[in-house]
Amino acid sequence: MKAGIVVFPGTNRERDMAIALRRAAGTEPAMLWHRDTELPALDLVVLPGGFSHGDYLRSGAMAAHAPIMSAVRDFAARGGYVLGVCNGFQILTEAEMLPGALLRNAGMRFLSQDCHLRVERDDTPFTRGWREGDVFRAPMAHGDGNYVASEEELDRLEGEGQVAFRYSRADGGLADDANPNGSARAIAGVFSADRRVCGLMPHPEDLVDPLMGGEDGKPLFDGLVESFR
Amino acid sequence: MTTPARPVDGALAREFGLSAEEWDRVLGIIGRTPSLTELGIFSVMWSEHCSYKSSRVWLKTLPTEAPWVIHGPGENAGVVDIGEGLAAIFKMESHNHPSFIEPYQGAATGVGGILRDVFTMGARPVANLNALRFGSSDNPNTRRIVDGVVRGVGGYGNCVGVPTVGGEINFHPSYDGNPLVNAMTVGVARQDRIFLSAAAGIGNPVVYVGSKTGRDGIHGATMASAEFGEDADAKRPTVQVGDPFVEKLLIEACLELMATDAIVAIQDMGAAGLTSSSVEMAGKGGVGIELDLDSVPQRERGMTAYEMMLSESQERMLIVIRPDRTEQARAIFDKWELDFAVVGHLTDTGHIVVRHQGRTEADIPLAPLADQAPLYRRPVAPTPAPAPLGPLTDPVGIEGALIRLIGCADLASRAWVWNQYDSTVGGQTVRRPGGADAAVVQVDGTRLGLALTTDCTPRYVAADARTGGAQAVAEAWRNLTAVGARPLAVTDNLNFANPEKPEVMGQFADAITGMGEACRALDFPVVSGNVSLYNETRKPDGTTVGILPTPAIGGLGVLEDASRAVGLALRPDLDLVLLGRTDGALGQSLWLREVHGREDGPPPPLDLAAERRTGDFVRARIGEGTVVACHDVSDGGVLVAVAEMAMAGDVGCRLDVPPSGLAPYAFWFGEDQGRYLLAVTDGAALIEAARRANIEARLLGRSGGDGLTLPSGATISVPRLKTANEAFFPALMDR
Amino acid sequence: MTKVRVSVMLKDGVLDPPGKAIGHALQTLGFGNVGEVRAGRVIELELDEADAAKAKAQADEMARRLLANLVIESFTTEVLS
Amino acid sequence: MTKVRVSVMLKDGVLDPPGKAIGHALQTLGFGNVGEVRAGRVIELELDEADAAKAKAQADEMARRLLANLVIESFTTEVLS
Ligand SMILES: Nc1ncnc2c1ncn2[C@@H]1O[C@H](COP(=O)(O)OP(=O)(O)O)[C@@H](O)[C@H]1O
Ligand SMILES: [Mg+2]
Repeated sequence: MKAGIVVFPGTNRERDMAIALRRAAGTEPAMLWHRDTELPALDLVVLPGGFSHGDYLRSGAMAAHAPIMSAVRDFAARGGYVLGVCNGFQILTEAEMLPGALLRNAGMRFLSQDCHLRVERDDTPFTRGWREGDVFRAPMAHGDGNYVASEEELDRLEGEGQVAFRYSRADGGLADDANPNGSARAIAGVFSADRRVCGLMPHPEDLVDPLMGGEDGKPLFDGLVESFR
Repeated sequence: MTTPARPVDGALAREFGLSAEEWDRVLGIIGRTPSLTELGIFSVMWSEHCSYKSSRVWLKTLPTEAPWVIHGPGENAGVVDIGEGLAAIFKMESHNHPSFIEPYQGAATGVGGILRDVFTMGARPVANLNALRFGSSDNPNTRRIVDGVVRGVGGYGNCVGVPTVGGEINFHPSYDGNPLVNAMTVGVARQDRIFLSAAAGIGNPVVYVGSKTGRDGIHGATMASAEFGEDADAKRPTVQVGDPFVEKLLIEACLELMATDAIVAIQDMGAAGLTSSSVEMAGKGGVGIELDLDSVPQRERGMTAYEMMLSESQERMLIVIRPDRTEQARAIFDKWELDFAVVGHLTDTGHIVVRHQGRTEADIPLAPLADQAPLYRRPVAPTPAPAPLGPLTDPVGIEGALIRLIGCADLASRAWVWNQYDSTVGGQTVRRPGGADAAVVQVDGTRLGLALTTDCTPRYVAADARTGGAQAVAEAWRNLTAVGARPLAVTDNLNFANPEKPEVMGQFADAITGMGEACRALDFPVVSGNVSLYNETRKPDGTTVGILPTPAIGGLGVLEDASRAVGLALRPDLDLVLLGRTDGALGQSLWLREVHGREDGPPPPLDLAAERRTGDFVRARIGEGTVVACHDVSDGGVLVAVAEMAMAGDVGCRLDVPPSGLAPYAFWFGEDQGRYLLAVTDGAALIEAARRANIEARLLGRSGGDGLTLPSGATISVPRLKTANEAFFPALMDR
Repeated sequence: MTKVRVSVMLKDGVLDPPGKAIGHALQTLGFGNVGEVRAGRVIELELDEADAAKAKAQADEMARRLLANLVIESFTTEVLS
Repeated sequence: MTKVRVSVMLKDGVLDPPGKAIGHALQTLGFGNVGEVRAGRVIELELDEADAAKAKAQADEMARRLLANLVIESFTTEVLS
């Protein structure tokens, strides 16, 4: 799998992402700069976490207009796969490559803790490393992860299978106390309509090594590598 | 030159914080009446903060050397050898007063400042810690300050992407009007790529990079408001606001530049920004420096030389660069969209010369500015020895006391705090907050682990500063040991009240004496640090209250293999063994405070030889791989430590050894030092080995089930413990 | 030089966590007669454009392109001077 | 019921990182004539108070006590309806 990681000013989880991709793929991902206007030949583009442009206006808003984003959009339109994690997810919604928006956490505080995610479908390159209904642990670290969309939009997303992950209890059950940031319908991650673009708030890339507390996040990367074999 | 509304004279100098004698010295050095800018330069360079005039004589007594120390105090941060050609670079610094005035920005800029001290030496910052002291949890103001400080620490660290992995928090009324915010940063660099601040190369350009200069925090403490004529209001000192986004860019740009051979010397602009950085760089290099302020990137219009020299705008660095590399360097800063300006050059005059709009605003010889800086041996009064405790009773029982203790302000779970700190960014965090006695981060690309902790028990220091100072060092050493790390060195942050009071100076001197003794006994030298004095509050009736003396210790240790680090989480079916001697020391204990409402008695004594012996033994057992979990015994005593292990692992424990020869409360809650709890499969073997090493050891119990069973047979379930432990912060903060 | 202010608010019906938190805090402080609270952003811009109408049109364009996220937010612009 | 708007801006001279970043982003997007940009917050409150002057006075009090951080920010209040 040939993966590229986009670095915006203020991106700070590009190294974490590179570690996870390298572990899974055995090859070094390419680092891409936000001002680039063309992409090299790639299977996957990743927008990692951080605070692009300080997240000062709205998280991801300024990065969504970066020169590289036209290339990323074209790449997805031509059949490429795009993953956005945390700030990357925010950027993808701001760029309207994914539906919805991410508001301040309901509790108004930055949250850095482990959460459980339930896999909503397993027939995509992003989720094929799991079975539908599987639950895995992932660290989350964000202040703006509260997923919103209109009720009609949410109904449509659910109807068309665009929900990728939900916050759940360890046993897969949904509950308010297992939805740390107040996201609508406990949505933690979504797909684009063609399921080539996926975004999620928590950080599977930070849980790919037993030394760091587990390998719960590894199936995401292993599944992607499988898809491009 | 700028004409102030008032002449520069002794009276103005006094307002700038210079004594009459210091003012005379200024006149002697300059040989004429100084300009306002010159007065400003002298006053900040000779301030307590920059000159360490009250503390230097005592700081010099601390041990600072060991074979593994690469740079001790004197550089921007301490540097130690961690193996594999790598160095850990670390330091702690306070931002106490700003955090009282504006908790969010005060704490945030504190984090920003200490990060710069570390990456200015060529290190990529890999971890942050924060040692916080707040006023009483009953004080309505405390909540606002906790909220702002925690948001500020997180807001800055999370954005720059450096994980915040540890720290400590105390509450005490002495901090009501003067919270302490001590931030520590640890970075990693290659030993052959460490950057220092001594300027060299006559004619070399001096480059300013980072954010623009504004009127932030100019001489806040000393500048009277009306001195500057018409638009005084616009020029009043303003609170410094941090921009962690720019800091992140600055880190990346500096590290990119540091991979080239362009840099001759580099220094962050900390307190008194342009003044202290230029004076120190030139002074250390024994050269002169000339600055042209017209080239300084400015955020505001009409800034004077005085304002630019004293501005404390954040996220700025000063670099002496090779002239043939200037354009290469500029390209790097352009890429990161940061200001880059040549603002001066080095000279052979030995003077700092500041020019602005065609005028010479300052011309000061650097050698006397440094050599004749004031140095005081202030009078000291010893702290009176605390009276012994006398007989005690046990009014609430063991179970009642345990529940009370683990729910109290100083022992309650800090999860509410660390859950606001990104502790995993970087992908190297092996032990997060709450998981072990010290945080552990792996050094990227190696198997090495860095173990990190901050410690101080201010109530011990207040009762007996020498013991308390030693205890803080010993506890840090013990926390590193308890994860299996080899303790290497210390950074400190000495927070005290007014040094002009002999009893405060006595605390200071004694604490340093104790710290020095412990550092020597434990081979744990001090490689960097910071002093914060005058931490006191004036009350409405005119009297002042000083803070508890708080010499915060930041400890760093190394593990050759990070996967060998042990945490404190108990697992089922293990023997729990207590190492170290228990005499039931209850003076200054939390049990005494929480159960009897008393804060008196002597603090627990320290036996540094036993400390070392026990710690070395524990580290060796962890290195062998026979220890499943380990926790040092500190605040609250043995039973609190057992409860913490149980809560971390969601596993109970049956404690079946009745304490021998001591009242049960003294055994369970005494705060005797130098003790560890180890969870192992074969307790008998461990106890035998300990005895051979001349270390007291006893089997305390066996883990399993879901509750703590006391020798009396009473059982407290782990969920009940957790409920009691986790209530404090949400109840205080989320009302 | 014209100064323009762009105010950006969440659309009606979109949950507003900051607004809710502020309303709650005001109640706690004893301001009992506070009803709904909505929180938003203001951006004040100096534009190098003498004509007020043109400046406003430019600000509208900036709001549409960057300052507001029209999926969840609406904006108003006003010329200040 | 009176609707009030409280606008909170950083005081002059206080560094405004969001304003700076937004200005920069607008420039990059091609809005070349953008000068200084300052970013602030607006809070719109419904007050159970019929008298406009009283409502404004209450909003001022709320701003002083909670909505603005007077160490670095200043505020204005206006009655909307
Ligand atoms: N301000 C803080 N920030 C991050 N972690 C903290 C903070 N305060 C305490 N902690 C963490 O909470 C745990 C318990 O702290 P403490 O009671 O001081 O431990 P010990 O007594 O073993 O030194 C440690 O993991 C520590 O790093
Ligand atoms: Mg501690």
